[in-house]
Amino acid sequence: MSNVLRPYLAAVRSTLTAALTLENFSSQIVERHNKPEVEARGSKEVLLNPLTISRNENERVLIEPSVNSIRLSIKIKQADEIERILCHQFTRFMMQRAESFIVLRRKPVQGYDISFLITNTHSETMLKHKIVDFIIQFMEEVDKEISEMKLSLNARARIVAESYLTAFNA
Amino acid sequence: MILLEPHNYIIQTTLAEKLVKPSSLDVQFVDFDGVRFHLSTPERKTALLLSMHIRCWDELVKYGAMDILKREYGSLVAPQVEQEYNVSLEIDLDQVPTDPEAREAFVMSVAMFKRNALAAPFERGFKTQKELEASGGSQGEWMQVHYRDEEAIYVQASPDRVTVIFSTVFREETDRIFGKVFLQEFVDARRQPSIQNAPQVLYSNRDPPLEIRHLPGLRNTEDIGYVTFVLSPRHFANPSTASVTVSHIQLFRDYLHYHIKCSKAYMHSRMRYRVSEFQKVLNRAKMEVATTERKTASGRTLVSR
Amino acid sequence: MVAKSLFRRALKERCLAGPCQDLTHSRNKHKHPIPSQQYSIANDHDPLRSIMDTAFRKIDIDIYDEDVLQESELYDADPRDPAQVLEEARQRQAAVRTFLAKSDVVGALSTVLENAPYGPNVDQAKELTLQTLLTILNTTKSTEIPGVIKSLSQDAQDTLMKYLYKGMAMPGWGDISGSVLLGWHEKLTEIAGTGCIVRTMTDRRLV
Amino acid sequence: MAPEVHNLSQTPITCHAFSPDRRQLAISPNSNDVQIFSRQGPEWVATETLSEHDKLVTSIDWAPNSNRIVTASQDRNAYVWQETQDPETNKLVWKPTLVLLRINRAATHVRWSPKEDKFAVASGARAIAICSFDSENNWWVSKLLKKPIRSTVLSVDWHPNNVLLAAGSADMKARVFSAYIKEVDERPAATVWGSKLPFNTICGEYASPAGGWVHAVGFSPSGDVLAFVSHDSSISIVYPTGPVFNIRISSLPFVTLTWTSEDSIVAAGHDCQPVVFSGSEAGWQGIGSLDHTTAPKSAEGPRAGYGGSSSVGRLKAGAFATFRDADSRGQSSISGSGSPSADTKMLTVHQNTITSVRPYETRGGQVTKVSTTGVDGKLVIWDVNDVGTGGASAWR
Repeated sequence: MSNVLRPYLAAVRSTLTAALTLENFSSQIVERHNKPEVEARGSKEVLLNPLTISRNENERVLIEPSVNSIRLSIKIKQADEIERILCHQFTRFMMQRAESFIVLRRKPVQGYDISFLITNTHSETMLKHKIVDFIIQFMEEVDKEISEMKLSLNARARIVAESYLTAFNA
Repeated sequence: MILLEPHNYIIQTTLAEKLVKPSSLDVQFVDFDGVRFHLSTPERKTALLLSMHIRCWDELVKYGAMDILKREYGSLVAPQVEQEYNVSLEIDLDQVPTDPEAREAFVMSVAMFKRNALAAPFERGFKTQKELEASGGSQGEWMQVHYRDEEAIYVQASPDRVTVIFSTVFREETDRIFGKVFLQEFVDARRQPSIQNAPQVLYSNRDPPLEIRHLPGLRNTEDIGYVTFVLSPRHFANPSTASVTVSHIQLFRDYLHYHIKCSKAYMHSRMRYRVSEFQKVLNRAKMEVATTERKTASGRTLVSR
Repeated sequence: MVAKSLFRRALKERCLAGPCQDLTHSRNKHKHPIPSQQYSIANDHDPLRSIMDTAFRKIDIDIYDEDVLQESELYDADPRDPAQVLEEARQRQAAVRTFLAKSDVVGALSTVLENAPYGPNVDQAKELTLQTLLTILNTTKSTEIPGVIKSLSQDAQDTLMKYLYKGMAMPGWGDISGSVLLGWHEKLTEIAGTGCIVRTMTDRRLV
Repeated sequence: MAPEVHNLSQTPITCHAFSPDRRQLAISPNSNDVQIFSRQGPEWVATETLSEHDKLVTSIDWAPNSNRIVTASQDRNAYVWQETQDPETNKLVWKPTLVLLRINRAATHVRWSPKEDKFAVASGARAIAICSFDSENNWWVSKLLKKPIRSTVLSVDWHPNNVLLAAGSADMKARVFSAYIKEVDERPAATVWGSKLPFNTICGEYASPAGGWVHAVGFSPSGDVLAFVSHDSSISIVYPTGPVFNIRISSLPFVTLTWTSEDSIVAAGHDCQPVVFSGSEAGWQGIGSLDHTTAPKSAEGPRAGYGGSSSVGRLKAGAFATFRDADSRGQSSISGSGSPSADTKMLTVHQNTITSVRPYETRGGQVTKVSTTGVDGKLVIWDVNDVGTGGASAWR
């Protein structure tokens, strides 16, 4: 891990750990219902201040905590058009599999590429610190994956172009 | 397989097969660019009828496609065209040469049916270039071949070169961006010494090149791209190089899109792998449930998932 | 104007549902006073009808619940007058310059973090304080940071954490790089713990 | 002495309560049911399930003298359970009685009053139901404490005089109310909290220091001091006629607390370990954790409490499990490999949030042992005098 990335991920880790202090909280608005308050937004007092962690304008994480759920949204680095489209494809690919990624939100929060919705049920059935591990590992690898995909696309394009043009020499 | 082959594989194999063991037959199949074929034995087992439908047949005829087909296939070209098709070949299996090499050459030439039809504008371009060079004329007409719904090939001869312009549509944004990456490599690749002899490649997105801007029916939307190849006389100096060049350049559009699709498929498989790895990391967070082995009456183990 | 009067009645009842009645009950009740038959006899030429009968469904009735806590009730407001807050921020900025001239980072930080402006209507003072703070953060050598943080009071540490997150959430960034804030964040978390971050989330007195 | 650890459940334990003789235990396994466990030698064995609620059971209290259990649930109901003889089998079974709470949101917390003639139910209806038995009609009736509560009440605790009630709520306040019921209570003597105490008198209101929900409240054994923990990672100790101490902690928030003597408190919560605080009117401070397995903290910063450890021997044995884990988790129990940062393990006894801490053993008026249950399904019994000093710096 590069030295620039480390404090960024450390900040996300500590903020997420602090936010993952959830409890089972029954709705005050609707009888006999239990809703993720961060999505329902019915009672102001059970929503906490959203916090942003950022490396620069293009790489940020937004953590929106509440009493029984948190929303974590990531803006992934996109240096150019190719990275943008690859990032879009990758996140869409994941979000289509949201049932198996139980903590994934099907739609990102506006201004971000991918969002996670972690509820108290998740933090009860899973080990909290390992959920944190998952998010951190995701952030670490998604950047790497996108730049590797970009490299492989460029390499393929070069081979394809060269083989085609070489054939004119025959 | 990086390069695409100019002949039709189904014609090649079917014909070779039928030459060994004739039988009655009625198949329809397609090639690139929506070209349709119909291969049948309407009268007897040894008399094959191969018909072809090309979207831009009228344009090809205008640029001399019939001449080329007659040159290549001679009397095989049927006087009567099958309905719903543009051109037919009658192949009498009994008349095919028996010498193995000649037979193979014959089969291959039939398999190049579409390639030969589509060669018309290029061959005419090459011929015009020679004439212009000799007469010191200015420029030939723009030949347009609308071989796909929204895509076309433009060919023009000049005294010192033949210019071929492809218009191509990238339906999805991904295709457009991937296409840009590929075409940039086509432009850059010529800097390499080993391929400096290749035709010059130019690429423009959205706006058509100046040379053809006056032609009707051009689009300048975000999803369209124009690729220009400048063929110098050395690319068609003799009939065999000219033939290779024609076969090769015809397939440019299909070649490009084929590789864009391959890249997308590769990305997809990569993502699938990476996402399944993420899934494993998330699964590690789930608490281990102590599983006590349960057995059914028949002794099989129950597994809870 | 059947639809219109119906709408009024519905709205009135909702508003009057008041503190003691729970909303689900009142919601259920409203199903009854609007029998479907009355809809069918409503005047078809009434231009209001189509607008009204969908509009009332979208009224946020929850805002009429007096028990719901409002944003302003989540914390005690700053008793100071906005002009006074701004004046104090200016004075602190000057004091910080003096401290920095003596290379007293602890003094400068303690000063700027004390009585930091919070709440509405003091945006200018907030901006000024943030700028002053960022100057201090930018000019501190990274090796000095842990020592500086340890010398701060717990209150000052909590406020510093609020400013670090505020800085990172700024859209334009100004003249500070993310790595500086992240460096401070890392050291502050090491010393003040995750509890400090939790308090940044819970404390509605936003700086 | 090492704490006593019992793995009771595969599910989180929402709350727990011991029988007076500590031979039985009632828990809510994060479901609609209440499970009764009996001590058989060193083991706890599930003996009975009380199913009457139809939503999550949030709180259980077991009356030490009258041996009755009261349960509260998100289904808005409370039941009082009494052990009666079944006429057919002659076995003792728990029989429920429904309580008319008159609340329309979840019941979140329940506690018997010291004399066991009343109990208080906290609720999401921004009210507390004070329930007493109406012997004329043979049912439990309730009276609501409403003003000035503005949000869900998260916890309640009775003053030893059977009249005063402390409540913590999500509107970030801890309050002391009078829950005087004319028909039940004698006129109480004056306390530090006040002298004239009609129903719903507010004897004190204290805000959490940095806007945290008040998760738990507790009166000291004498009833003269109030402690509460809030979500802003703090614990506050209130002397109604003297100072209020706010101690901000550097770790995650506490959600539960219990007094062990007039000068000491055990609090626990999201940090997964019980922490002891001690002090007097002159001042309070954190002493340390009851959990000794914690590695020295602070140096690790945000990763405190977690450490890289190999997974060798931790997974279930057997070739099947090995391959299944390799497939679903990308983990191998043979080599214990994988990227070192990918596998962290908490070093505390509880592997997840502690949901409740309660007194377990009392000697000479002092609590000597406390019990904790947590989201990890564990019940742990701790010796409160066995305080580790390793982490003292974390609880200034």
